[in-house]
Amino acid sequence: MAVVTYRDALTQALREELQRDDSVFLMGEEVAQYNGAYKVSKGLLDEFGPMRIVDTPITELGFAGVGVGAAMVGLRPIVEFMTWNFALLAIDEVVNAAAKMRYMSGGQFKMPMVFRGPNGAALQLGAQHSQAWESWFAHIPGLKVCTPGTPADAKGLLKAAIRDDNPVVFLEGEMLYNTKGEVPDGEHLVPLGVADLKREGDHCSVITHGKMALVAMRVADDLAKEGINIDVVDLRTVRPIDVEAISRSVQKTNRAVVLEEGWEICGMGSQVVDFIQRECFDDLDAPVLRVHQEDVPMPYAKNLERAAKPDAGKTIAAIKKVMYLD
Amino acid sequence: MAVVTYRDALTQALREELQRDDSVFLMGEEVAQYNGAYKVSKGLLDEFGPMRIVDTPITELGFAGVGVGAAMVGLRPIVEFMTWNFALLAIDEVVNAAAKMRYMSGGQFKMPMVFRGPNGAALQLGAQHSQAWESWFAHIPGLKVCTPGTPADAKGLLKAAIRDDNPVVFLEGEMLYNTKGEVPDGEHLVPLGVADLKREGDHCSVITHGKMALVAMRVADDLAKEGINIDVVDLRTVRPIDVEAISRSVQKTNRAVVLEEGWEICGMGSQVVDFIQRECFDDLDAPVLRVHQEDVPMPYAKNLERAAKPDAGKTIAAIKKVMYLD
Amino acid sequence: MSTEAKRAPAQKQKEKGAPSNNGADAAPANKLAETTPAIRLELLHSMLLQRRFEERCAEAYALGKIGGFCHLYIGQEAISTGVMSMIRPDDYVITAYRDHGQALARGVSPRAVMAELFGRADGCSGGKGGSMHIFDAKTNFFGGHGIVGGHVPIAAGVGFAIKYRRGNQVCVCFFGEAAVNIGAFHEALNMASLWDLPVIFIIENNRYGMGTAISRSTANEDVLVRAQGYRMEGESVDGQDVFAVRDCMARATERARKEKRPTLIEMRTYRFMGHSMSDAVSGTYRTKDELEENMKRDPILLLHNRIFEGGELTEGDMHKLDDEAKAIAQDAWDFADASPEPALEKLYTDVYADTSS
Amino acid sequence: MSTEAKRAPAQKQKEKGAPSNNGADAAPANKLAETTPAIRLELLHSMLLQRRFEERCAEAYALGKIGGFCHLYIGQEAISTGVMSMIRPDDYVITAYRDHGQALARGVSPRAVMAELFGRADGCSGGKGGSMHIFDAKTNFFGGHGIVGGHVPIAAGVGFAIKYRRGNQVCVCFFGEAAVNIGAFHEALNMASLWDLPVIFIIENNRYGMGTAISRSTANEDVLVRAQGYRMEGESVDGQDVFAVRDCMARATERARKEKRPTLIEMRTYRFMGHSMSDAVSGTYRTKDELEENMKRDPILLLHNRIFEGGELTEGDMHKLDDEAKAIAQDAWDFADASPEPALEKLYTDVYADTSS
Ligand SMILES: Cc1ncc(C[n+]2csc(CCOP(=O)(O)OP(=O)(O)O)c2C)c(N)n1
Ligand SMILES: Cc1ncc(C[n+]2csc(CCOP(=O)(O)OP(=O)(O)O)c2C)c(N)n1
Ligand SMILES: [Mg+2]
Ligand SMILES: [Mg+2]
Repeated sequence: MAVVTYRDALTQALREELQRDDSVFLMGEEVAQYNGAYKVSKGLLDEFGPMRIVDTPITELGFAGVGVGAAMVGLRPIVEFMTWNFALLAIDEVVNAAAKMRYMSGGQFKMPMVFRGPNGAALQLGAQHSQAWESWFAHIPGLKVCTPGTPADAKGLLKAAIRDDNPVVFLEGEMLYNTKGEVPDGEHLVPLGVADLKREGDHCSVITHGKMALVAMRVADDLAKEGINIDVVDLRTVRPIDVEAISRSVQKTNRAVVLEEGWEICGMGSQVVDFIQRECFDDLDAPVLRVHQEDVPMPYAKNLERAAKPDAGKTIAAIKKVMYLD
Repeated sequence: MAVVTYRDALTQALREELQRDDSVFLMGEEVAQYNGAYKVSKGLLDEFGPMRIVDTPITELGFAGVGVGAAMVGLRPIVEFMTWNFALLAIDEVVNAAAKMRYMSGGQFKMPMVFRGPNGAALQLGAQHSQAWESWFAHIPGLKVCTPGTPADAKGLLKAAIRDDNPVVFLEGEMLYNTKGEVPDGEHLVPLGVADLKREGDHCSVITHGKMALVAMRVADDLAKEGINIDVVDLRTVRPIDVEAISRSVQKTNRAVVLEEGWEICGMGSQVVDFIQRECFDDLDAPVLRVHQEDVPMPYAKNLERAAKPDAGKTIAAIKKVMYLD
Repeated sequence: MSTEAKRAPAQKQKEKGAPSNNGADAAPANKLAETTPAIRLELLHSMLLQRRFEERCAEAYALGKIGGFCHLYIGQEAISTGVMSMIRPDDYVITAYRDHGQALARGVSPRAVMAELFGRADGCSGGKGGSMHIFDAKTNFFGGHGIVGGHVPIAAGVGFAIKYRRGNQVCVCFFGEAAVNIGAFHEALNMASLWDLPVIFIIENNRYGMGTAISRSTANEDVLVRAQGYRMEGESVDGQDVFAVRDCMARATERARKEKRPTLIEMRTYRFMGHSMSDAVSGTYRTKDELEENMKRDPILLLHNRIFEGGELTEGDMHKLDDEAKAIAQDAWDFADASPEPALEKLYTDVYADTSS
Repeated sequence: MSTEAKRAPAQKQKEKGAPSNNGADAAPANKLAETTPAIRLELLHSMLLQRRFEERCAEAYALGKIGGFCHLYIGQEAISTGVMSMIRPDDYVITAYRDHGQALARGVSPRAVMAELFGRADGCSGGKGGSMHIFDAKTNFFGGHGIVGGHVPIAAGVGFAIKYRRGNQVCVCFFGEAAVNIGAFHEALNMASLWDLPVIFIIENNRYGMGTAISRSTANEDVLVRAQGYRMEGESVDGQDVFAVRDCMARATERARKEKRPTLIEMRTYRFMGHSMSDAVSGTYRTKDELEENMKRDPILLLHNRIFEGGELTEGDMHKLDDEAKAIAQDAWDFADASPEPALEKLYTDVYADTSS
């Protein structure tokens, strides 16, 4: 297995699928000539030309709709949002068009398309550029929602998402692009909707997804030194969500902490809690606790931003609390 | 107390606040000359003139932004969305501008504005016109979110929302406009963030908001005949949310059903469940169950639509289940 | 008479002498003088069918057989008929919620449309879509969309796909004059022009968006200036005259197929009914007088008169055509009425497509 | 020298001989010949201040004292200075993320801006906003917005409020040429014209949106046609020439205050730096040659030369002015550096305003 960055893993997935199927194309701001704002599409214009790697005007609503139309005709568009913050402008096409087209046409159309780009906070980008949207998109039937945390998952899920005949919201971590990890050689696909048990332990389950999977793994390593062993359930896909994997873990550990990047209220974590208390009511030895962004828009100042974000320290504190260790 | 419709209660609130403060104005599609698509603004153009009751082009994003700018200068805009389905187009101005302006300016600006209009499904309006958005807006710090279920709450909350110095998302029930109820005479204000115990009983708590409050009250009446007495906790405002009222009720009844109009995943109900299991972990005699729209876009056909919606039957079934009566 | 065999004129015409797909198609005849009597009757038939069909929709709505929002097209039929008669079966059509007339003119089965309106299993979308969401993949009828302007970028996407595949089809996109104020219109037109997409954007200017006159919503009503803003060709035509519609469509399709360039067309028309079945026909926003004045330019009447003057149509022919249209509408009604409600398990299907790969 | 006492020329000028608020203001002098030597020096000072300040920003960014995205305005200073010198203290200004230069030209304290960039407690937004979100209520500087086009409707709203209150202020709204393709621009301009709002929309056409040349994003680059699409007056001017900027602002402010009509202005300019501090200055999307060619039209150089030719500026004066600008920038840096981080409890304040009613 080669060690590659999350960015390169995504580029590999794009390149392989573009090679495999010429109905696949990529469009978005700066994806072609500029090689992508975050360089995920680096080299693709040279290889596939301007009809398949398409620079768009700054027109999120419009080009999301272009993707929808192209998908209805049978192409397989990959629509890149430079960041998901800007996708708020396009949400009508994602939700009212892409997600519903199949249903409201009684199954006459497939919508094989991917909306992708960096999601969540990076460093000091301030209130309008630091938002994690998986909870919103997970709310919508008709969408699938991927949140890969590692290079291997990024590659495998993106390839599967491109081949999926449904609209997939694919949320990459802006802070993850430079992280490295092993990626299986050759064809590597990760099915949508299957969680991954990234660490195993008996004392507590940490259920997480996306960028926070890395935090959870770090927490697992740290706590192992104290003799506390945790399950890290990385959901990888938050719609559909792997309820069974969650239950299996919590039924074993009897305690759970749900860790996510975004805001608390109606966040992904609340839904995970709901599943846990329904499926594992009698197994739970403590209330499930949640770790998430503080309930404020993201501040710019370094110290405030640090305090606003979920992190290893907060996660460890929550784990110890559900274990009644403090 | 006069018996008035939900619609008239809202009109009264608008009229009284327009009279009280001439920095208040109403803008939106068809609000003036046409008297409002749902006639909530009937007669207001005649009384207040075209500078204060403003018809807009079909330009949701644009006129939401106009409201934001006017609020920054100190006016108190009421922005009507003909329905909240169309507000998806405006969500960037609501979330990225209105909700964050105060925070990212370090408190230099107040944003005294209300975004209002009908939310949720009516009858057979199909997939794009039948959506309940409170779970999305409740996710966002910086917004307040009201979901009145009765004429009295509609009037009292709308008046309070207009006087509030923050952006308030005010979700009316399209199916509620013709419903009637007693509204206190004279000045009537309902504070944001305070739930209302609409029925009292010891056997189970039903926690709900918006249009579903009516369903819950009907369920309470029906079940009373079978000797089952339930608490109906009508949240009324879902951000801020009255966690204390929820806890108080569940600590008394030891069982809860959460009823909402929208979709399940990351719905308001999941957040209520999260609060309950954290605050009332040792009080619960059964898992909390939820009733919500089926996880599908809204179908048009009458029978399918009926089956897709949450209703009294599903609520009663859930209550009996948490009471282990079936 | 088999009503299922009745097809919109566009379809029939194309099936008989369908222009070849090699990019060198001659533009079809369009001016009155250039059409054959048979084509003229087919145009009349298409318009009559829409009219009679929608009259029955109004009736069905009053009886509660159709629910929700139901936007009738009555008064605007020369546009749908004229446009559809000038495009090919492999072209694409996309529109807003006021979609029954266009669907029928495109050749979507009247039975399937009525059954959809009735919310029945045999509806074109199995009863899941309803009046605002008529879809028919067979005829490349891409809906039926409920968010004002939302489908305009989708049309650009269809145009993009045509270009991507080096096809020479066109995509026709209909929307109301009030939709030109929304951002999606602007974004889509810029891309369509920038990228040379074969899309024909048709503004059906019936002068009102619900109760708002165009002068109260739109700073500049002149569509040609708007088109220039996107370096696009623009035209404004009398949408009540089916030959004028055909004439400008001839230029627009030619431009799309040969020059691969989009066109923005304003078709000036008038809506004879209320905005939807739940709205008053006239009232504060337009007077009865204005309505009556405009109804004198009923597109069906105009076409009828012109053919009649030419002497090739007798009163008897006209009655026969009208009876046929009524019969098709009745047949559609009967079919819809007999069609069962969708099975309850259909609630959960069509949310996702199965992916087998 | 007290740097806090240094204010942008616009402010100074207005405080001395501020035009009365009665709607009958004479347009301020604008052409080179009509300005006094003192004003000319103030213009130069304002531009120099922005330049020297932002050079320090680049340095601070490299040192990690400034984080996140940081978009420098270098090369475009004639626009901010020219525009601000022609409006009143009670007028409103709103802009995008490339906002330092405009803030300084408007008279926002350099110390408060630098402290904001450093994320410190004494920043104009207490460190919560950062580079993209400079706000200063005192000078009616309404931000600093990060979503392309998002603030354009907000500007219309400010214009609406001015009209609502029967004021005769104007609202000036800055954005880049790439922003004209986004729906919000279109929707806002239509309303501003339809409703006669006193807003001056300024396209700073620096020819690139990040790495995309205008010709690759915009079907019609001619801004005058766009303006006509909204029945609005439009102008295109040389944005490197502060007098040209002032000249057209004179007409636009007059139009806004007297005729209550909006204006769309294209100011042709060039960005000398990368899109933001994280982007390359030149590369695949523009050549080094092109960059160097354009840097010959440095707005500061152009103004300097014209005053110098006029003989009223010596090399010594110029050095003095420049030293002053550097000193202010240094003072701002020192101030920001000494300012503490925001207190941690500030994390939770300013989410909601207290409502006492
Ligand atoms: C984005 C959005 N805003 C508002 C509505 C409500 N609405 C439906 S149709 C309509 C009027 C549209 O008028 P026009 O575009 O002229 O088309 P017409 O109905 O005249 O055919 C409005 C306001 C909507 N469906 N979508
Ligand atoms: C809606 C949206 N899409 C994309 C971006 C990312 N982005 C920030 S600035 C920019 C380029 C804007 O160019 P222009 O409007 O010409 O202004 P300039 O940067 O040249 O001053 C882009 C694409 C954004 N901030 N908002
Ligand atoms: Mg219209
Ligand atoms: Mg630019």
